[in-house]
Amino acid sequence: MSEFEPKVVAFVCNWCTYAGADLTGTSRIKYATNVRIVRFPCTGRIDYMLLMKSFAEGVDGIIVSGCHPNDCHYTSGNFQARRRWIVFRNLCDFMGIDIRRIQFSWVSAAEGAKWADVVNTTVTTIRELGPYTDYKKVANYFEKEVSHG
Amino acid sequence: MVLGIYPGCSLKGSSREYTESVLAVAKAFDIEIKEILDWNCCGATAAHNLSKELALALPARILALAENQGLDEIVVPCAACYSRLSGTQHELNQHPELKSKVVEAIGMEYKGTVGILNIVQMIDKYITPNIESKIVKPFDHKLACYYGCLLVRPKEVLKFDREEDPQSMDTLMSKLGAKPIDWAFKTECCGAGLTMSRTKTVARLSGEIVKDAADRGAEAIIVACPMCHSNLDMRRKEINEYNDQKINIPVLYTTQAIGLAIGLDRESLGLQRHFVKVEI
Amino acid sequence: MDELKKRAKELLETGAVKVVIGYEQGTGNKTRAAFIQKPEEVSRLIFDSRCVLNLAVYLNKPEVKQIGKPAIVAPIPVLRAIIQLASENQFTDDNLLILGITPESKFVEFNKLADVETYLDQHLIEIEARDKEILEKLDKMSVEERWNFWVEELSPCFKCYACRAACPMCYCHRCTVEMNQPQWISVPSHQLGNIEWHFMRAMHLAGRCVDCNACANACPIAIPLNLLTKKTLEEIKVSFGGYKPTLTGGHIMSTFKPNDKENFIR
Amino acid sequence: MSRIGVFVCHCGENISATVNCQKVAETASGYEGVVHSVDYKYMCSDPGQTLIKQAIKDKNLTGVVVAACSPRMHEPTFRKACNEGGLNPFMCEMANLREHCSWVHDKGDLTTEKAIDVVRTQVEKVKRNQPLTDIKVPVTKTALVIGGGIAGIQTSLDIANCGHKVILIEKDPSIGGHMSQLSETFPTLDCSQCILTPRMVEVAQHPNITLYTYAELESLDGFIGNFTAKIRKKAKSIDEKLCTGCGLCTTKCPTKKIPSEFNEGLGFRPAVYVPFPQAVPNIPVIDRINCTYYIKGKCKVCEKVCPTKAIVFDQEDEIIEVAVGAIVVATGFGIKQPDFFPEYGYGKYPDVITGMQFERLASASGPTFGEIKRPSDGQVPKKIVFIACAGSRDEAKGIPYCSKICCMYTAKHAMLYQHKVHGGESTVFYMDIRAAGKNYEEFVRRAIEEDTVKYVRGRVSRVYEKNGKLIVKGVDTLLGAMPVEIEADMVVLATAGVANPGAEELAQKLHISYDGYKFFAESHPKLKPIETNTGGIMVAGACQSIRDIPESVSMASGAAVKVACLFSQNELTREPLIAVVNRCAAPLYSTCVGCFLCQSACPYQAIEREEIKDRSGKLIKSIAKVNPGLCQGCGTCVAFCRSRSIDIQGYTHDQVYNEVMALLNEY
Amino acid sequence: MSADTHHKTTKGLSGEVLEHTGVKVDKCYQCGKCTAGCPMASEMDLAPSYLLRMLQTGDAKLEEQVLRSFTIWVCLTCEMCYSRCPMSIDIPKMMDFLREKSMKEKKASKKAKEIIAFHKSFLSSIEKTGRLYELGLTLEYKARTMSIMQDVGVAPAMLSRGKLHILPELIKGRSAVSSIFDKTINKNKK
Repeated sequence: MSEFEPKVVAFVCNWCTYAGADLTGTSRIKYATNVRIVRFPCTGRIDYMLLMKSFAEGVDGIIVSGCHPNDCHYTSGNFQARRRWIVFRNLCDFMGIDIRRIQFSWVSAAEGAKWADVVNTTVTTIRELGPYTDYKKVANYFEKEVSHG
Repeated sequence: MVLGIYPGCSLKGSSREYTESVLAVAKAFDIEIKEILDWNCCGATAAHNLSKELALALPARILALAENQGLDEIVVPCAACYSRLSGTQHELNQHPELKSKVVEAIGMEYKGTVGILNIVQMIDKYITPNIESKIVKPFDHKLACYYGCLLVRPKEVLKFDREEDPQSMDTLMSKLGAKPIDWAFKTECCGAGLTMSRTKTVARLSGEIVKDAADRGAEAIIVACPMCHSNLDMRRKEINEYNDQKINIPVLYTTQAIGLAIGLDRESLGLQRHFVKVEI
Repeated sequence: MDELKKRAKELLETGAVKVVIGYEQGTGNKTRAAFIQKPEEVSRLIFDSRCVLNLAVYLNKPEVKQIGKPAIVAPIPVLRAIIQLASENQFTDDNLLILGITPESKFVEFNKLADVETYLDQHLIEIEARDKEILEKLDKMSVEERWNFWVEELSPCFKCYACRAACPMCYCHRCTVEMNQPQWISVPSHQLGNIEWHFMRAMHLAGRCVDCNACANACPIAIPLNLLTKKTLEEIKVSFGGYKPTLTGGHIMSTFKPNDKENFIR
Repeated sequence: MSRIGVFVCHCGENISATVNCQKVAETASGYEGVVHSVDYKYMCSDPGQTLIKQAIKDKNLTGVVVAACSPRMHEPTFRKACNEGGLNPFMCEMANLREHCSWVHDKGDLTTEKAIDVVRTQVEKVKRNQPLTDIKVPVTKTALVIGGGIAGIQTSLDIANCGHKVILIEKDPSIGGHMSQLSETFPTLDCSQCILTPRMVEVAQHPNITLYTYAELESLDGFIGNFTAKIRKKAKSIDEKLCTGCGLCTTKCPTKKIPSEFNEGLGFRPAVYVPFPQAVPNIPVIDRINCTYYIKGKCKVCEKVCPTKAIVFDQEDEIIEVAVGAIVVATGFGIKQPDFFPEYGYGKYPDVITGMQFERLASASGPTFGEIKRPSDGQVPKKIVFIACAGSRDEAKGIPYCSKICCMYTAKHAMLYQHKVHGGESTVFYMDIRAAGKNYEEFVRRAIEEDTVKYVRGRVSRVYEKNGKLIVKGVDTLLGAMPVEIEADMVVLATAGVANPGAEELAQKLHISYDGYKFFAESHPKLKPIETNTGGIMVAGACQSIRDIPESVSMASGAAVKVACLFSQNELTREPLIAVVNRCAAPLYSTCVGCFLCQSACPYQAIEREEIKDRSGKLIKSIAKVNPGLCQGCGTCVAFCRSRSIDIQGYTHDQVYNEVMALLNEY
Repeated sequence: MSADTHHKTTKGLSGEVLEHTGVKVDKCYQCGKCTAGCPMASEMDLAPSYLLRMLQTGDAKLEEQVLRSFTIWVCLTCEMCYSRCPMSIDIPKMMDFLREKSMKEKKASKKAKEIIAFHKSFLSSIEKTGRLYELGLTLEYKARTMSIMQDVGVAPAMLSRGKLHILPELIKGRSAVSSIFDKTINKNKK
């Protein structure tokens, strides 16, 4: 087996981080290929169960990113989200879910370089942490992988 | 109140009066000063001109000694040593790989946690708050506060006063009853490291400084660095030759000015050791 | 207790309420809920330390609603649940009478929900010292140890949903676990599904849980699942200054402060 | 059964240079439900769009995935194409292979794999898309223009001349902005006020324009076509209906020595004042911070002398609520102030001044009536130094960008100086001369060749004062970096243009984006330079980035056209990507349990209460209901709902869940 | 693939400067502010900004000229250039590197003989005693430069004011200090 390539999924809002990631592209700033971006209208829409399901499906790291405080296109979706994240993250930690694998960030539409940096540092962190075998074991992930061929 | 001190070589030799005045003033304010034992030279200009690793290792040993001796905070009266020590601490904190190299070279444990104060910071922190009641003879003179290069630059390392037109010494002198003047050479270089090898250069650079202070009516130049002091004071003969003008304004250390204001004995402040007579 | 019985009887006699929900002796040493509809049956009512069911859970059940206006025997956790449910628009002053029981087992009747809320100001949710100790112990563990702890604790769960049935805050007509498009929670009671279920339950209760422990008491295999909700209660206290059920002022998780503090967002 | 078409775009070589587009299309053709999968050079071109339309017809497609650029770029294009091909536009999704893939990764298998993954997620998503119809909303045909500088004036006049109502608000007592402060304008040297003031008067007299000066935006609600703006009209302490603008109060006011903002601190004004003689409206305001009456409780000289009894000391701020359909933000720029140039002694030496201060000195209406005199002693400077890039192109000072207008105005200043001070010597220290504009380069050459302005290529390190002279230490980099020292009488700094201090706060009120320098962000740097990311809000002039007058005016007219286009419709269509509460058969009616916690989470008060009753009118249950006119589609309620009874169209649970699953199952 | 693989490497002396000091020569846009403020510019053979331009070219001849320049030795490290540089280019740090390299490759300018001699004498004093022995330094420096008569006026005056010690102060950790020298500046000599 070759070197471990982390699977990272990013849940981002449409107005700031998705646009910021567009700017990363427009500016031709390179970053790791390991990330897959899922677009939401707002961080307020991001369902924590999707994060749980992602781990269950074998993801090694997660990025959740949206507009900086006060910059939300919808005024306060990010504030609502932030409160939820605080509790969510704490509960994850309490249940022994490795919160180093979940990176929250604010990346504005102007921060193309920051997006690249967030992705790269997250991928590096996850690479160092290795595959999320604990969760995968519980999810019978390895069996699944075999069955998928 | 216990404070470590790194005197540095000049303060043990050519700038004895600086040490004397620092200790005299500290004593007057009940600050116990503990010298770092067995300290070595910081390497000054020579080391960083010739070897980066040496220039980091020498100060690192000093800081490691201070750590070993349980000192949390040290004062470094010499601005040049202050710059080397702070610079080293900054550089090693930023670059772990350099840190391990240096630790290897000095053969000692080094954490990089000692607080490093320059003389003005030390005064601001421990002396200024209690100074008003101690002043017996307001230092009522027009003064040119001379900061030199290494007290304020570079700011991201030292995080002290602003780089252009700094104010900390001026504020301090005002508290002694002095009138600091606005002048143009607060942070211009005196020639420092070239004092012996290019005396003419030093005469030019220091000459401009002394002349501007004199032109604007300063009665004394206040310094916080033994290198600046020796260039402006001991090189006065060359300076006057360069300017073709005899300028007699004395050069005092901040601590000497404080000492005079709180009525300490002139001898104890080492004023007799100056080349340019101190008659204020 | 006599006072309470007397009042319950009165209420049923005058027809002010159609049913009094209280506790009665169950089988063995257990107590159970009693639904008294006839004045002569009020003698069945009891109250002691064994009465840990949160009776508020019945207020939302269609079968109970059908009977008509209830009066409910309400020790502190039940009072809290009532206020929380009222804040969630589940009932108003008009359709409920509250026969309160103080921590000293004294009877106190509340005419209005607002009075209950005022009363509860003196009885804020406090995690018991014993539980706090356990939480601290878990906090001190490494992530791996905590993970193993929970995997082990939750593995035997066979998804009987007694916890859900006992919880007054779980009153959805269709629970997320019963959804299959999409299938949020794996159906079989294997480790993953169990973790997902209990995690989600704790998140749904964040800022709503009244710390009555009914869920843990109901669990047939004694999983300490109330630790999860207790942890969120603690977190809410640390991060948002605590929570108390309130009729006004919004829900702790559906409101925010622009200066909510966190230290993990880049 | 889904019949999905996948269209992979090469975008010339923008995508195909690093992604194997053919492989992406081939792989996608193997997915369940995909009946058509092709790659093509330019999907957005006419033939590309025709490919999609044709395939929809030929293959009877039920969903389309276009794998191309960012949906923020071309989603509308392809949705329109699908619509024209006979497919509901919302049955089309885009996979972002360019901005999020080909442009940010190198050529290789991993990049192509990522592209394949992204396409697969969109295939799974689009399978679950539902046909949607646009929402129609009415348009309020009144525009709000924020800022009364030249951009705000121009855009107001243009919109008003199209026959629409305009509300123009300006934070200062008069409109006119920076342009009213200028002496002459480059490259024609015509008098700034002479060309500006007629426009200002036109604004005041236009029947379609309502002007509020000394007024700021308090808050903004709503959305394109239907905004509600609250405007704070600050108390002028003057009854505007009674005031005739006679100016008696301003001449009699005993507090006269307040530094004049209009004259950049080089002159004085009284406490009750009009900023400048040609102000519009010509109505004074009382500056309460400096007025003796407000400080000490007595004086009232103005009240005594006012012939029309127009002074109202206890006037209060007024909040005016207006309904508008579009907004143009034209709040201009700011200028870096003292302390920013300690090495040049700005703020310390009175004769080191900013370019804007020089404008006031050179202006016939300025404090010296157009004579160039030193602020310190009133002497005419014999030697003057202009320092270009004072702050601009200076990363260390946080302004790496070029302020664009300085090269030109510095040439103008030097020219004006040479015209006004005969025998004077002027030196310009510059780094590059950026004179790209009609007649600009010629203008700079004129300054050098005809007006004998000395240009020295190099930056000044330091300015200090000695014996009444300003010693300027510069360098001539064209002479092998030779140090140059000039003893000047006056130094003018071509200070960097920056965003207005309140820009960030205003952007947050408007919910528009801004860049790292706090300039407002346009929707697209090339193709949508006037629109913001928030529908119905445009930007004009220097609030978006530093601009000169002709550029600001063109942009303002452009913004006016955008507003007029919007107002040419009676109804707007909005994307139907809004939340809905589910409904189902009795006895459940909806899984919503009516806890209404979504109500407190909704930023738009869009959640209402719906009562379900039986035939006899008896209440069965109360459930949440979304007002489609108010919902903006953020989805905060969706993630909050425990029973998952509320969902958001376009990002439904079913869609996003399967998107994520598709990503991970194979990934 | 990681992001690092995209790092472009600069060749030549400017590449070495970047590698050893983190100073990016390419950031310089030749505004000359460093030269304008440099107290030593008038004594330099290459102005600081000019030197940066030479490095930018990557031309081997010009790079050689930089290493052989007097400028790098006469630079006082007063940090004035760095503090005012609009692009925050740490010229003093770069100068330190250039000096070290110039020394190693024996390219030091002849004009800098005295300056280098002084630095060497200084370090030799520290190496031997751990601290600076000013009289010893003066004597050794004089010997190195054969300028016995220079400063004859100052030394006696210093002695009479108690500013010069006749004997060096020796620290206990002398061997520790000389071992630092062995592991750093002298490591390639032995």
